[in-house]
Amino acid sequence: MNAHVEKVRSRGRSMRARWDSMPRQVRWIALLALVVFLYLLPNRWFYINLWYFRTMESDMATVLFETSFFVLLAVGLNVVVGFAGLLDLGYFGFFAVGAYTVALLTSPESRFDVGWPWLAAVPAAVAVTMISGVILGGPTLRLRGDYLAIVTLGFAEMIRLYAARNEGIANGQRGIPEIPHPVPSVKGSDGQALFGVVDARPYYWLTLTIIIFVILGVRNLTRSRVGRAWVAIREDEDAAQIMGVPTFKYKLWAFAIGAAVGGLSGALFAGKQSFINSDSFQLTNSILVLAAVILGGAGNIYGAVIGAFITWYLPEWVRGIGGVIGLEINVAEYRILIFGAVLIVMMIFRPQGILPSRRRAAEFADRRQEAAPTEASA
Amino acid sequence: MDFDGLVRDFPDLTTTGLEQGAIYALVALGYTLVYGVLRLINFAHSEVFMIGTVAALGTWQAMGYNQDSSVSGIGLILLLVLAGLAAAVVASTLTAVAVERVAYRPLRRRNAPPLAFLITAIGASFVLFEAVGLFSDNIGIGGERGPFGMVRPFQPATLFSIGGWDITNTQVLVVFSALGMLVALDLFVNRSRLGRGIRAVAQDPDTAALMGVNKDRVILLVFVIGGIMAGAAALLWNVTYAFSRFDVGFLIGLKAFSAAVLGGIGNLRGALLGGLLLGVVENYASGLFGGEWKDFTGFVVLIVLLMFRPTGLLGESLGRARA
Amino acid sequence: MLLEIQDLTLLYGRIQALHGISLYVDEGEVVALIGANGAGKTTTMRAISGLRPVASGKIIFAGQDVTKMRADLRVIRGIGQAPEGRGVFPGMSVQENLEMGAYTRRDGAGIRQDLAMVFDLFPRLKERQRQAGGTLSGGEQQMLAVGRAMMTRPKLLLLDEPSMGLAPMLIQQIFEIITRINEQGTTVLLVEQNAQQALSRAHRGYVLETGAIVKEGSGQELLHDPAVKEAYLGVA
Amino acid sequence: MSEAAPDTTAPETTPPQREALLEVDHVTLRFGGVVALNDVDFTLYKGEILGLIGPNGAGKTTCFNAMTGVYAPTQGEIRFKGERVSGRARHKITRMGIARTFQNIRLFPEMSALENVMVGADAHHKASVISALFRLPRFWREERSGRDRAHDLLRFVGIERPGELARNLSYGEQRRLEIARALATSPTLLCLDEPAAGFNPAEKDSLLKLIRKIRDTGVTVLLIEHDMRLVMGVTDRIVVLEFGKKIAEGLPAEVRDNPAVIAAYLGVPTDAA
Amino acid sequence: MRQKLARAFGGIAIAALVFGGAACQAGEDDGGDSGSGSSAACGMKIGFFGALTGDAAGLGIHMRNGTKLAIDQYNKENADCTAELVEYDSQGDPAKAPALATQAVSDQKVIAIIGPAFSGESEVADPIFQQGNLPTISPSATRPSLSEKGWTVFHRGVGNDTSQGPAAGRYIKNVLKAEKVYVVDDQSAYGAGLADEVKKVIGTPAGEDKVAVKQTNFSAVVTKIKNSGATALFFGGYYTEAGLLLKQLKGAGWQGTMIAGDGVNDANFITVAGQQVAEGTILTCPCAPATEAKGTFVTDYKTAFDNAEPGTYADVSFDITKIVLEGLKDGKATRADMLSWIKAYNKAGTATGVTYKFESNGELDPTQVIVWAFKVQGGKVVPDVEIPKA
Repeated sequence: MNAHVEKVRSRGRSMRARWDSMPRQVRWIALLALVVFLYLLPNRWFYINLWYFRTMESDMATVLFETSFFVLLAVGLNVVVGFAGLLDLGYFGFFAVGAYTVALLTSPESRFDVGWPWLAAVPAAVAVTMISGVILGGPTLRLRGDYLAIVTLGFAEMIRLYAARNEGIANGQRGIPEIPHPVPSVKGSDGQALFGVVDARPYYWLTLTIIIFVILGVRNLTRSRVGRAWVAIREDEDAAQIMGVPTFKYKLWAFAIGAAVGGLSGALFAGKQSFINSDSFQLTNSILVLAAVILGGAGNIYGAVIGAFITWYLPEWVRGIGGVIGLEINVAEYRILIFGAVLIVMMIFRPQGILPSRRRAAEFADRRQEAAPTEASA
Repeated sequence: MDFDGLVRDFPDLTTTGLEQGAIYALVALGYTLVYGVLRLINFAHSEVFMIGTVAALGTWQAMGYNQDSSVSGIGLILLLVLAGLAAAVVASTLTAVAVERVAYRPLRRRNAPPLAFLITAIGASFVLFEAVGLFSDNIGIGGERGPFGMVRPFQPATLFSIGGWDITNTQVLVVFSALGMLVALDLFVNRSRLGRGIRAVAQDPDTAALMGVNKDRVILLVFVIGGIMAGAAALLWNVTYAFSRFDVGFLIGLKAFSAAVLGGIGNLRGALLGGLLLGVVENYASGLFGGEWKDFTGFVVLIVLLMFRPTGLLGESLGRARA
Repeated sequence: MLLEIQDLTLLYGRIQALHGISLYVDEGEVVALIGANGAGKTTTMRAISGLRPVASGKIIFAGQDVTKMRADLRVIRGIGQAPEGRGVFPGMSVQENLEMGAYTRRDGAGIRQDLAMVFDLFPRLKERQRQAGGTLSGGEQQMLAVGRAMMTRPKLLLLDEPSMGLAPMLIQQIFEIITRINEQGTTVLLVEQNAQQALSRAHRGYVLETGAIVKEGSGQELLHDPAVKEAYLGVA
Repeated sequence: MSEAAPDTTAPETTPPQREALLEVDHVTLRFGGVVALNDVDFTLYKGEILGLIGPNGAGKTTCFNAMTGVYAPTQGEIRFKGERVSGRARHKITRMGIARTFQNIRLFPEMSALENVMVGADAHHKASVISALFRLPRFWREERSGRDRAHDLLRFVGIERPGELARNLSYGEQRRLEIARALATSPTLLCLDEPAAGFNPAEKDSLLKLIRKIRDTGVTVLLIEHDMRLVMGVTDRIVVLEFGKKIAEGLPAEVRDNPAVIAAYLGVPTDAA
Repeated sequence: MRQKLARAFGGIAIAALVFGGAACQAGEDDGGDSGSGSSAACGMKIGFFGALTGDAAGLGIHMRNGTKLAIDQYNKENADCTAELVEYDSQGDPAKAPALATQAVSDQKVIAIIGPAFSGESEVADPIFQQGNLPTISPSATRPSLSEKGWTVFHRGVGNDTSQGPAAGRYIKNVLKAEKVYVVDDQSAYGAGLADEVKKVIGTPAGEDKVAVKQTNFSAVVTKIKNSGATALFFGGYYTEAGLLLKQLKGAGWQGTMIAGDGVNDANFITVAGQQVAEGTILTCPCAPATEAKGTFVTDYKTAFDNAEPGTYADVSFDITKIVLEGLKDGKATRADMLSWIKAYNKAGTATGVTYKFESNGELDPTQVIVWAFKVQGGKVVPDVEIPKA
């Protein structure tokens, strides 16, 4: 087994090396091609030719949209967990805050009934989640890792429990319907609103575009004193402080930025969904986002993207696989089981994640080698 | 807010809260022990508990009883309780050990970082509860993902009352078993040779190895103890609630984990204190604000307490709070 | 030869901490390993006791290759260690700490006897028998660590900086105890910064510099070697 | 290495004006029942290199930690440029002008050498999250100047591979990188905690030169070191601690001949004279 | 059990195959024209939309099974012209609904949807079905407002919360004549909706409280109910919580009667509560008492599904699926045809005894909505009385 592991690992390393050694232009063109591919992906004429890549039993474009808001969540959580090293088990709570803010501000059925357009509610949602991140982070970021985990988890549960109340402003399971779609004035080719009910492609394109901008933003941050401060805090908080890093301030920033991205994702979700209720904010989702980030490789933006893609897309894809290979059994029924097993196997064989950051990859290699002797006898 | 109601119901809310809290505490011990030794939140522990409840039920059904059977005679009751206990403890322990072997040990061998453990734990948890959910109709004790109704070895009845406080037989059994097990565990950890080994690994794994402590064996032992406690909790759960389902571990696990943190994770007595406190506080909150605030209040208490006592009520660490 | 190390290399991350160290310890000897802070003394000790994996080379103890053996099994084979920084279990009483030393032993009578011996060697520990390890002073912790290592009844006792943080009088005392332990038949490998004391008590010694052995010889030879004198004995 | 010549260097580098930079004013520090520092009292003057020596466990590092704000003294106080140090956030103490290295290297192992130094340089940068996010002019200005400064410092301490992850640098490079990182915070006082640990004589030599070079740039240096040769060779004055107490203070030559120091530090008086 | 396990291992093996990068050939089955020649429409698909995995699966699976039973029986009788069941497993999560609904809409062979099971997912999925003109009949989404959204494709095979709730209230008031009634709901849209309607009829209750879905320890509520002196308890919610609550209530010595809606009218309720505890509980249902036809449904169901008791709404699902199947038999091969078939339907279901006739907004004709009270007796749910309208 070990030999195999080594092989897999070295393969990963050499691919990275090959990528790094490519000329800058080639890398840019490859990235550009990837982006074009992603924009083309939800078109049926395009994905139908992609062999078994597409989802068989749920609509590809919609699944892509759902995957994309999940990817956005992972990118946001990666700032918190991957860069600043803060274990957040309740990240979905911010998603819920964002979605509910939009719903409350836009829906005619909400108890506020202010009827804002979606576009105006999005900045408000981002601001509200950011503030909620600061409110949560302020008193709790001084706690150590595992305690922070339970506090954030508790926060997400509190939001869900509050939302589940019938009497609360979130309307419980009855939910808030009639959330307007984004920009109804923009018409598609058929004269209908571009952001409609059935066709998920515009939502996907919108989210994809936002993801690209968020990634650029996060990249800008990580390649600045902010990102350096985050990594320094993650590596050695005391040393960072002694080097003049105001650690609390930067942890709070990481939390707030992560929260804002989560809220943005929630706002997009609410805009597409046009109805939200407490059923969409289960604790499992928080855990899934975290799993996505770590599976992909914490600390690497692209790792988080890939991890999130796998975490959301894989189970949807597995739904249809029974039919594809002509099996009697309903694979869909087992997809959570399969996903659980995949998590275990992946982590055993690649504890650094699928696409770890360059730094992390080195660290993991060294950690393995530094494991104390384990043999029972000579 | 219903102050009158709270005052009126205070005795009952307290006793039933303690009963629930005792079960939280037993499950919390599993979290706290593993955390104390491995610095790891064993997310799959909730499923260890769940499997215990299923196993006890399955055994009773195999013995020919179902939820409608009436059981009489002290001998038969004792037999059922012991058989259920044995089944729950064995099943929970085996599950705990299997989780350690499959999900944790390979990572330890590779010296993987803590986050990787978290993810395999989550994976193991998914696999376990999905497996039970999917195959529960095959075990013959419930429909697919359905609830399992349970036989009760004995019906709850008021044992005695002091003033307005009615104390039932299940409450006595649950609270005293939990206390007894905790005392036994406390003695084991603090007095026995193996217990010293556990504390040594918790306090300084390297030096413990230099004393000839086999870390793997201690870890295994810790999972076994956690499994035994979860199995016992599962039996007490069955006696009290007579119910199980594939997802029953989730909420208990969350509560027990909170209880462990509340008391100071890694601290055995803290787990008991945290469990009982959480059970009682939840009940009072239900009485005062209404049932929908029960879980909400639990988390509020946890968060507020952590702000003022960042390491829980009794402070963390196995054995470190002692002496 | 009780312990033989052949061409041992060890890595910390990508950094080579030991560059092919070879040394041996004969039964009944006191061997001192001296060198500056960071020269690799503690790393060597941790490799011998199995707390660090080695990159290459061999560790042979009592004729058996233990290079890849788990640390706890090496203890059973007879390698006892008082680690650097003492490694006292802070939450355990002095008595419990000492009993931890006898963790692998089942001979109740022998354990009681050794306990008495340790209390005899360190009367101070007897006074503090019920006190938690974490509340002891530095010197007391050092005594406890040495006493605890004795409780494993080692064939080879590894002592990592036993004089660290001790007052001169205590240093004197602890080295006397080391000599006594040795005279009672325990082989000792000693890592020390206090080269003066270590070399004057040791049968043989090795000088370690940036992960390699640069000198070896009898204790007296090294003690009077001008280069050693200048570098490690603080004599300018 | 040739004969160390403390006597020739010490007098001419002793600053004439003796302006106090850091005052350790009768500091006592207790942990639980253990007294780690006991009424320690000394002053560090601007521009000097002060050696703090003592046997392992004597309280040097504790003293150091108290000066850099890690611990607050139980009694007494520590003043830097006349201002109290304890009670301030640690990053503020750094910005006041105290920088330090660690006995057991504490770099950010998964950052490149350059990034490590830039973290230090960032201590005096002002670019906000917003300007980093949108790459505003201030960000570019600071980033560029920080990068240049980091490169300069790496060259100054002699590290050739700025892009290498810190964990992959050699041991000696890591030690020097710590110094560069500390210098990047533009300190007036640089505290070095056993910078020569694990060095061979040649490396110690170059370190000695580096410390002098640092002092020549106007930075006051506090040096904790075991290696007597290095201490004697580079310091202007020496303070000796034992069991948390100051037992001697003075010029290197005085300290070396102090019988109490010899007893405490060198263990056996007869042999060390 | 062996069969299921073999399926599972098969599943894992396949997953391994798939993740290993290996894949097999498969044909496209999209598009295509609908059935051919004969009068019956052949090869069409009927979608079931609801939770089959996840937290809410316990409810969804029984409905799926009811649907499956109807289709299997149909296929047995019409072996040469079958219909296919397609499962859309929403996990009860509105977030998962759109992709599945859009997929269903895009597959022209899907001619009708049984579901969506819950009101929440209906809010999200029904607009999509509406755009695809794909008719839906929900066996269980009872939120009243669903019929007010102008969805022409929407139908439900049960009365909404406003039909059953008042009836339950009237039963408590007129038949039980309970003075002190405690009202508890589980905060679900269904449970709280029912409880609200009941409260409207009975006036101020002796006390009220809320619990959470998946809650297992009800000690605080039990204490309150016991000490309130209430002789009757109305519970709005589903069978698991109802069973546990009642069990703990009786365990604490409470002697009163529990009344609950069709979410509790499920064999599992007695399983959870136990026969002794459940005895005497009143369960309302917007359905008629057991007919002879219902008798075969139960035995058929048990035969088909490993002797499992048909759960809540399994019978409704069975009946409404038959509406669609009869349409297929009648040659309705397009969604538009099927929609008008459903709209014109007027016949009693064999499993529930309810006459299915829909109003233009998709509600079951109120004159057809009969609400019966059932009683748990000797471990069985037996009909008690039909609750008169107003």
